[in-house]
Amino acid sequence: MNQPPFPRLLVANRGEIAVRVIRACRELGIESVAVYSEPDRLAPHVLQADLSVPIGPARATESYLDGGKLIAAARQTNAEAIHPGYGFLAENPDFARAVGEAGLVFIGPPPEAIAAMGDKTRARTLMQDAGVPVVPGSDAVTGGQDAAAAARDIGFPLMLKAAAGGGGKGMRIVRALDELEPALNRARSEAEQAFGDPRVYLERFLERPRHIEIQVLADGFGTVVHLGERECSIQRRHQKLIEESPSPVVDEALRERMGRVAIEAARAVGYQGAGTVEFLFVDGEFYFLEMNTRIQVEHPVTELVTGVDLVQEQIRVAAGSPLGWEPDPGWPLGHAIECRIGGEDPFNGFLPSAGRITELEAPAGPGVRWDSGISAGYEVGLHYDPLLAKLVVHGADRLQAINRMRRSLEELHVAGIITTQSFHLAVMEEPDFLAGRLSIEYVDDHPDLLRDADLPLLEAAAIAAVLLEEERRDTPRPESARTDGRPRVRQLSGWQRAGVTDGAGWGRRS
Amino acid sequence: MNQPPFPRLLVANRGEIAVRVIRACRELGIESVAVYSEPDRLAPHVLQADLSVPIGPARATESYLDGGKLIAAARQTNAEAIHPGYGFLAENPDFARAVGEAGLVFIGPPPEAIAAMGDKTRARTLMQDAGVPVVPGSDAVTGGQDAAAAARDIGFPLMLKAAAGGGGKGMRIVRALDELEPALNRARSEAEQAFGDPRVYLERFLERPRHIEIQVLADGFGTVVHLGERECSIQRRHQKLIEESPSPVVDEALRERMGRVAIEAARAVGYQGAGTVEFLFVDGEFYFLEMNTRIQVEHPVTELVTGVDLVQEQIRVAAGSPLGWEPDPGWPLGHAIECRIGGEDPFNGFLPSAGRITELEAPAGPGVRWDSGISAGYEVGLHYDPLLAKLVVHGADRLQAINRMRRSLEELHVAGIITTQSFHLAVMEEPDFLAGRLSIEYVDDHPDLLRDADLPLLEAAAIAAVLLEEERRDTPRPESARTDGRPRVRQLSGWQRAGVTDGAGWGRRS
Amino acid sequence: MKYYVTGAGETLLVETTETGVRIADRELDAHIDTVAGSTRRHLRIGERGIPLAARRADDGWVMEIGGRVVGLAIEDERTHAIRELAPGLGAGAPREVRAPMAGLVLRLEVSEGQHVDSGTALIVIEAMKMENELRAQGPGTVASIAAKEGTTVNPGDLLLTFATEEG
Amino acid sequence: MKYYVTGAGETLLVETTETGVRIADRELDAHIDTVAGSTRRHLRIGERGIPLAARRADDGWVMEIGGRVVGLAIEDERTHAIRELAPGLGAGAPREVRAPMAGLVLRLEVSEGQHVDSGTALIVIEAMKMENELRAQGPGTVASIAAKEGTTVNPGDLLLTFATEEG
Repeated sequence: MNQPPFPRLLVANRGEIAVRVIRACRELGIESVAVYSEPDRLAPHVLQADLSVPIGPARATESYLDGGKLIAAARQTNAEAIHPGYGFLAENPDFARAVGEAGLVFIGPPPEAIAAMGDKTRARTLMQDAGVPVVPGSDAVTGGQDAAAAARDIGFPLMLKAAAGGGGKGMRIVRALDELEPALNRARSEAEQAFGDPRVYLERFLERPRHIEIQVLADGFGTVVHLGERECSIQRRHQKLIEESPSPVVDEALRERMGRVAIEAARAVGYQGAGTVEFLFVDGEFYFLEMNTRIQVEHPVTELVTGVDLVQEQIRVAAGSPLGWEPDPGWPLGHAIECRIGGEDPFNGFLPSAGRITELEAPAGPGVRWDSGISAGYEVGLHYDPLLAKLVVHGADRLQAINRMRRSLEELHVAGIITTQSFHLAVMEEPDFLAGRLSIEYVDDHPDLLRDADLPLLEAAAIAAVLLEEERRDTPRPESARTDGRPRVRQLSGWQRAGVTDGAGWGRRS
Repeated sequence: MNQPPFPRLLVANRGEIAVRVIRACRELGIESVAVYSEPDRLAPHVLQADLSVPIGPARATESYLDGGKLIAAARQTNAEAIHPGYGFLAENPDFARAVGEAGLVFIGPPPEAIAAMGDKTRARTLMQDAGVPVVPGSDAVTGGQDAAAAARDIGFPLMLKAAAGGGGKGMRIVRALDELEPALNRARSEAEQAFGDPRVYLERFLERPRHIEIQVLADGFGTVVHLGERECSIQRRHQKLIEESPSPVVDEALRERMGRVAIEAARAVGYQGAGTVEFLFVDGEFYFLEMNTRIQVEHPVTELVTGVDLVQEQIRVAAGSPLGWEPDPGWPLGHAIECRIGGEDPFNGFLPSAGRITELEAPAGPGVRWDSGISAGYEVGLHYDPLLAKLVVHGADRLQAINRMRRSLEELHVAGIITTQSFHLAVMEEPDFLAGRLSIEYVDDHPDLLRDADLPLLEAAAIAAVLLEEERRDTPRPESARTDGRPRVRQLSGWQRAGVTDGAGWGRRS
Repeated sequence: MKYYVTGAGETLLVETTETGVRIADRELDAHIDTVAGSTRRHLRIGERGIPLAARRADDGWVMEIGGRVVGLAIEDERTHAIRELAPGLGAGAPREVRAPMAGLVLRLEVSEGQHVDSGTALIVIEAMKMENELRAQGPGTVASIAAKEGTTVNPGDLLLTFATEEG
Repeated sequence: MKYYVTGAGETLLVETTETGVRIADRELDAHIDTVAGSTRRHLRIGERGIPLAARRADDGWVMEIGGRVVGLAIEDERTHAIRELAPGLGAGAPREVRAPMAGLVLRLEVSEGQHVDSGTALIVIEAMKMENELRAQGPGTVASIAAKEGTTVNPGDLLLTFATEEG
């Protein structure tokens, strides 16, 4: 084995991304240090790490979000570097700075680059100056008149967005001038609540755009490369559900054009490490949306079509190594698709499903990658993100990848909790998806994806239930006698498990 | 989905290769039919198939080797084609012919090609005529004088080999003339016993050659392509244990040369489908060994470095499709390694280990492929081949692949039976393997690979045992009281589980 | 024996026979096996194999089949007949609304005695940092409320009872 | 409490303390957890985690650690002392040779009363279509033979007993 980039590295995260980073460390000969909150004492990322340190109670603000505890844990175990994963403190410039001030290496870009991209209006200005196309829009507006003037320039419909943040908070569509002032007031108040910063700006509203993003990688010697695009249009409430690479609408020329722009965007903020430049794409034009200054959930699809281990490269570059290789003109190799397997019930408004995983059989075989943070016996709690695992496939072309994903989803067996498996299966058979006709409205445009089991499936289930029922009745039951004649299940089922038997009744509040 | 090559296909096999073929069928939209012997009623290949048919008792001659039953099962289920996998009837020309005569498609080469390659002396002659280099040797010899004359031409040491078969049966090394006649008599008698054919021929004995083979693929329109090489030198008693692609000693020029020869070999017998031309390689020269006229166990390493699904292509070609693509000049892409996970105890002379698999956690994550025929709860019997699963990894280069294999082997957890996992782990750290210094004597040349656990590991195990023992003694034990003071485990362990505690005591007879 | 199986809004009549089952006038050769040490089952209908996982619920089965989870209630013929002969037995009787997950009761949106329509929000539970709203499945009157704002609940805990109306 | 742990030809002395264990003059902060519903354990020595799987055998533990399987016999201090004070207790006593797998007894290579050297073939069992030969671990005399040619045996079945000699 070559000299490892660091002797020891602390992973400041949990779940599948912590397992992913620990695997990269093992392959690089780096000792990994896991951190864990109380309920995570025996979580998969702890079992796989070389060392582990407890950092507090379940509540993330007192454990995974407490930068002081993470840095103390790194010092206690003599770790030289901290990998933040995604989420938690991954895009917090103060944490990145504190890590550096503690004499440790932060596996990510310089704090200034995180800060520059974190402020959405500042990032817009920087990008415009760097020649990166942005959605036509305004700077932060101060009041109704200011906003009305900007709105006339931009035209309707338009979008109000919080300057300080993302994720849908403080966002409002405005379709006419008379809607503007009330929408502005609401958006400012939401932004103040969510980010402690009421600043709002205006952008042209794009109808049914695609979400297409470019992966970039930069070393400390001025080399910045791109590794092609990912299409992530299939989202629900701004959360990506399915990603693929290449995009069905990106050809070599467009990839080159978007890649060049993404590299310019990264250079404009002095970027280092792995990052993603997100664009909205509509009518052949692409517009800068934001840059994520960290490894992303969906990085495996890029790894499969390039053969590059992005997490290993991220660590190597942070250790001061030059990239030392060139993107291959043959990329992308084949086609990759990722489905995010969440602990959520897709027929029940994506209601979170917690509990002990009693059985787990992961899909396997040709072209299948399973990145998970769960195992049989693991208790899925309600404290953290419901992402349990990522099922990723690689095929020679998009059709083979889709067929492989369907086959893999059919193989997956998780008992004890409900997952999004069935939603993904429905998408893999849906004609617009098969044809590559996607937009960020895809899920809302296809309500049938969330319909119930069809009759042949139901007939098979009914036959199985009757055969099992006869078997059960033939077997002595010592524990509980049968109850009276009232069919309790039927009565309760409409209420207890709404959606499974009687149509969806639960939903998350938007 | 495109039109499937066949509506329905019967898989005349069991275990991991049956699962592999069924997965290919699912991805091609073909309905799969599994066959099963009595103990395999709930085996993984049966659970994954669309249909299944019982074909008799455990004994293979009355089930998986009974061609009549297999053809009857295909007719009963209206399957149009039969995939034989490897082993069992895969290289039986009579079965291939009977399948065709029953109006079904045999997924494999024409019976004549199987027969031509199955007769080793005939194959030698055919290959020589086609300009394929063979190990200098003789035709079948009829008696001692005949043999002595041939031996003088070839020189010592030399090898006696059965004309009718392979797998080490009827093979004898002869180092001097006076050893020739007794060795000839023994080899003839072994060959007669094993193959019902006493014919034996002579070949020059090569010292420490490598085993390197070329994958070929041929359609019904005269197109034959090669997909590069696999190095399979790590063997034990002619059974491959670890395979990789590319070979550490094959460069582009040699690959091209060996590939051209392999294509000629295939053309010489009118080959169609997927096949493998095996060579011995020593001192920069390669010699034809044999051609396997079927899909091979180690095909996944080629799939990973080419992106071609060999089983799907095999089925497509058998259905009459042209190959329709060219080998890519960029092949091989990265580096792939396969470890065969057998139900055998490597510290105990590879003694077979049967029983119920009570827990199974397969490795996963980036670059890991797991092809298996087992699952948790599955009972491993002693009726069939001990190959349980194949762990295959893909890395950007050989070093990354090795590190990934070690990481994956550390993740694998199988409870209930002993597997070859620990042997593979030892190889992944052995300096000759790391340096790519391989030969078919590798296992015999490295007896330390089979040594016992070292002290740090033993200390950790002892600490764990003591902590668990205290926990156990603190817990009431209703079932059995402690026995007298004699340390029974210690006394028995040397005998019951020889090798684990007192050095190896069991071995398979050669 | 005849069984009435209800799930996903459908009720199917399934009769067991010597060799399998009869369903919708079709005679099927059907058998089911259990994979040792798991909830996995293998249903065979003729030569066709259908993998599924099954676990027993109060008076029925929860099935995982084709990547979907389906809850099925089963009544045998006698039970079904008794219920059919006693019309209105279920109507107007209190229906229980139970917590489908663990979480914090954020808000009660209704009060006892209140009449609600289908779709009316009843209660909001916070879990996984999201607010999850339980809505009425049909019209009815809230009979009693067991849940308290600010308390945590476990799956299956009674939240409120609800008297539904016919229709 | 002190324990003598024997495995892979080594005997280690391990003492449990308030906070962990003492081994080879080192005090270690050691704890072990069981992963729910499995044989998997997580041994922590200080911050270091060592995953392993453990199941109880007759009078010890079988450990899967670092991809290896190790059988460990455990004696506590008292048991160990009693055995040490009674020298020769084990010597010359009959030792049992048991079947390590299921299979068919193909051949007995020795007879009762026969003296054998280390490495002498004792019995051949066919399993997985391979012949597997059991050889003597040390010199001794075959005391009795329980296995019969042509019969099948299960793992743990007594095959023969064997009186070993010192040395």
